[in-house]
Amino acid sequence: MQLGAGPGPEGGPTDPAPRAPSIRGKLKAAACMLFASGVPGMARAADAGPTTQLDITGLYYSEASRVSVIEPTARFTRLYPNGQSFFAQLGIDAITGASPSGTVPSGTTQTVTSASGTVTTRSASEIPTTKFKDTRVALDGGWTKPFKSFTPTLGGHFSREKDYQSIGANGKLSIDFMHRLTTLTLGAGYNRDEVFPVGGTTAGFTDPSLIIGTGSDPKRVTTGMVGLSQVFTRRWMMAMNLSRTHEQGYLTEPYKLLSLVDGTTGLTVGELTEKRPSTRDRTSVLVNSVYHLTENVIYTSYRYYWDDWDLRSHTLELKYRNVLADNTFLEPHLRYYTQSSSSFFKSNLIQGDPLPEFATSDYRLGPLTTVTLGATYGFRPRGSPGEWTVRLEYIGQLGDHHPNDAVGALRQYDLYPTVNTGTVVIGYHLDF
Amino acid sequence: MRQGTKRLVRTLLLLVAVGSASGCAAAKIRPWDRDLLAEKQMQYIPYPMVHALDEHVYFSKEGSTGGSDAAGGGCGCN
Amino acid sequence: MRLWLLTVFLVIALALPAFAKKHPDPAAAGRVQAPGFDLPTLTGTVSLDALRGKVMYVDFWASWCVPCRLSFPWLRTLHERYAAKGLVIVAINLDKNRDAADSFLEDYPAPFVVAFDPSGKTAEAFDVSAMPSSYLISPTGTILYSQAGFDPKETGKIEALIKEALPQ
Amino acid sequence: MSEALARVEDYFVGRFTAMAGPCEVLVDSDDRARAGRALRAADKEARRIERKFSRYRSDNVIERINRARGRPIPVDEETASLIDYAVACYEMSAGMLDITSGVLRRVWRFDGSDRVPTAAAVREVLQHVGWHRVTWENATLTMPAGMEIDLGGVGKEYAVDRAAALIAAEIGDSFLVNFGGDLYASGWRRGERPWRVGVDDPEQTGEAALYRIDLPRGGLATSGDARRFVRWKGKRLGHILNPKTGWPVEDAPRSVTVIASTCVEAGTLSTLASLRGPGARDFLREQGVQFRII
Repeated sequence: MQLGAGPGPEGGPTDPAPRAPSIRGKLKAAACMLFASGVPGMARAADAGPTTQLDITGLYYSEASRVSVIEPTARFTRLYPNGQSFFAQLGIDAITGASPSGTVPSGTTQTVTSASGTVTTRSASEIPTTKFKDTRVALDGGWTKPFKSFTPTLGGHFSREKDYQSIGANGKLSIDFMHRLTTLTLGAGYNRDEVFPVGGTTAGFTDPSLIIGTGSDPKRVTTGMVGLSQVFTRRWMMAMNLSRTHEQGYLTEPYKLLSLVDGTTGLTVGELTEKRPSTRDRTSVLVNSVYHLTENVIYTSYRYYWDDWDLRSHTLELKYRNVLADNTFLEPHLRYYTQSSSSFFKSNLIQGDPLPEFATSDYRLGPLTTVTLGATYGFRPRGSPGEWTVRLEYIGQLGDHHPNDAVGALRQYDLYPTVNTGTVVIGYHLDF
Repeated sequence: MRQGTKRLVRTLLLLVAVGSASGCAAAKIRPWDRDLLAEKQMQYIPYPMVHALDEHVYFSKEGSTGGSDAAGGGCGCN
Repeated sequence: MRLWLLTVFLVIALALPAFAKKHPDPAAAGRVQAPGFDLPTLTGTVSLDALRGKVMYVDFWASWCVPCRLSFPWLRTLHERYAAKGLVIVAINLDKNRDAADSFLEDYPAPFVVAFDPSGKTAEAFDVSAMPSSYLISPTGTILYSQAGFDPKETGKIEALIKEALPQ
Repeated sequence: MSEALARVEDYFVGRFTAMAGPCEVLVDSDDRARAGRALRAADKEARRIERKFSRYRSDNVIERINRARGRPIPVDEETASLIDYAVACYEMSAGMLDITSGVLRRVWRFDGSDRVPTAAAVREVLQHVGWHRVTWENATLTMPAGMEIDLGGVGKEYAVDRAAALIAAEIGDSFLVNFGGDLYASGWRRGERPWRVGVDDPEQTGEAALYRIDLPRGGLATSGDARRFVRWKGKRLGHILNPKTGWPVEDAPRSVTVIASTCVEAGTLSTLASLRGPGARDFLREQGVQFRII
């Protein structure tokens, strides 16, 4: 139908309109019904239907010459007009590489066969590592529904890998008052983790090949959290969260070992399994602030953590969300973390000394500083739906290279070399 | 009381003090002043899934845990 | 564990005031005069005095307020059904940035009067306590009914009140 | 928005594509901003109605109804009122206008060839045609498995009237909405000039306008489509199907253009006329509407 609506030649002849219509009258009534019934273009408020959201994230994490992880996760969220929502999430981690076994450089070239069946040769000064390959599947679900002045939230978790299974549930209740300017949140969580190490569980301070049991050994984690969030101005809100975790059961890392060394030469005499207490009470206080400039947003947070293994840590995080042209954004990110060592952290055991009650040389319980630098770029490609985010980060971990309890030849080796890690996180969000 | 618990009580009282003090300071924000607060970015955790990934990474690389949400544990990160 | 009990008790005590709801005084319906306003609209201006003699339904909304998205289709129904019978709907926008309001109106076209009050002084005069808030105003300018927030289940009751207020 | 807004002589023309065809909004004004708002309102409404009622989409109410396999499907108010309108047309046309007749296209291909379905194939499809087989009460539709409804027919004309209603709420100027040939004019242009509409010749669609109609106010719709027909025993059969026989209407006019107070009425009248084949002219004359038959 070519439409020429400009002034054109005189209109062509159209047939005249004689007698009163019959069908036309009924048709006019029907058409009026169609438009008059307040129908135009709207669903009645009540039945604006639920909407669905799809979120996909992919993490690629790679430590220089150590562990690399690929972790895709997909989450479906169903949102209802009254604010209620459900979500179901599936995550898969594929972990490969080697992590420090806890023992010190042997001073001689060696080959080692490890529990999960891989052989590595090691030079004299190299930190011994155990190779492993694992795939972890994690399922999460959640529900929340806002009421007049409070919002309950429930969540469930299940994850399974070759030697570890975790089942958990958590709940939160947020109570609003002062016209929703102040929000109090109470949270509780329970996780039952079972560890069934390849090759069976070992007792502490024994020969790694001495197996005491092959059954699973549960670890129960209960957490409690209370948080207070306050809106101070139209641009600024701050929250303070106090969370307390009690862990009970098999807390020892199954594959971590300790070297037994000669007190003077520092040469390795033997290897023992590590031993950790069977309970751990961990507490953290987090202060979180979000400040909205004209368009950009500044996120700052500080966490102080302490536990009854005498480990203390400070964590400072800064993010600056910079809104750019046609809804893209760049968010640089800095995180600084430092921790003191736990009371039973040792880089090795001296042959002949009495065995301590507990001991571990796991660098994660020793003196440690982590610095993370990175940035996230978010954009919406024209023409295709959904929002993408890409985040690149460098994580540097510095331990105590030359711990003072190192003896003999070990003093010259760097027992805790810096670990450099790169991560890439790709995120995709779609409303439909 | 054990040293840890004493510290906990002190933090708790601090929490309450901050809460009540801030309550009155913010009285003058009216419902129609919440335009910025209603934005998706004005949340402590604007991207929960990326946050969960970070928690998992740092939980398996450091000795500390927790802070913003109660869900914890769940991996034999050796 | 004693410590946790103390915490929980303290928290409940602190949270109790939140549940003391402020009930609007129903007896005052029909006697309180609605505050005057004179605001710019899409095509001109609108004022309370100019609309005296008409039944008005004033609704305060903003583009970033999620319940407002749900209330707009219903406001359109009211307009389609009762505009001819003398109902005037005045949707007062409180956005500080006009573009946000315009793009909302593109997604939710409003056949009724839309006024703009970025400073919020009209909302302050009406003592708006939640977003959205709406007021049914009689031809003589008194507030017959006020509703804080939007609840789809309440729409029937409000529609009945409007029918009652309109000249039969 | 992907649509484009251009100044032509003393009015604005905004174009976009929706409902599988070219769409236009003409605004008789010098104010570009108002023209833009009118265009956006029309574009948004056209897409909304297309998303909601198009038979080709897999996520809308039509899909839910057609996939129900006999289960009752409750529908929202807007869909209910469109079905009510279709039922009124069904009764008014003694069953000739039937939204369940769309399945006949399973056996008919109007590609200009001489391929014609067998009587048995037609009979088999006819078992899935007929509004009388459907239960429709308090906004819930129950349809036997194998049947399908198609609101495409009235959908485009409904979109024109809907878009026009929204533009009228948006601007005061006179305007004209044209969705692929179905159009609505809101009123006289400035200077007491009507909108002048060219109706093209069915043989060479798109080329020179065969003739022009002055349309100051109201809806205009054209039924019949020159390119969709089959040849059978030397006869040219158009794509207008009689839902009772399952066969094309014999000697249906190639194009019927009707003007009525709304686009929906114009569209229904033009389809009703086409269904009467040779009797189309008498039917439209009896209805007392302006029309053109070729």
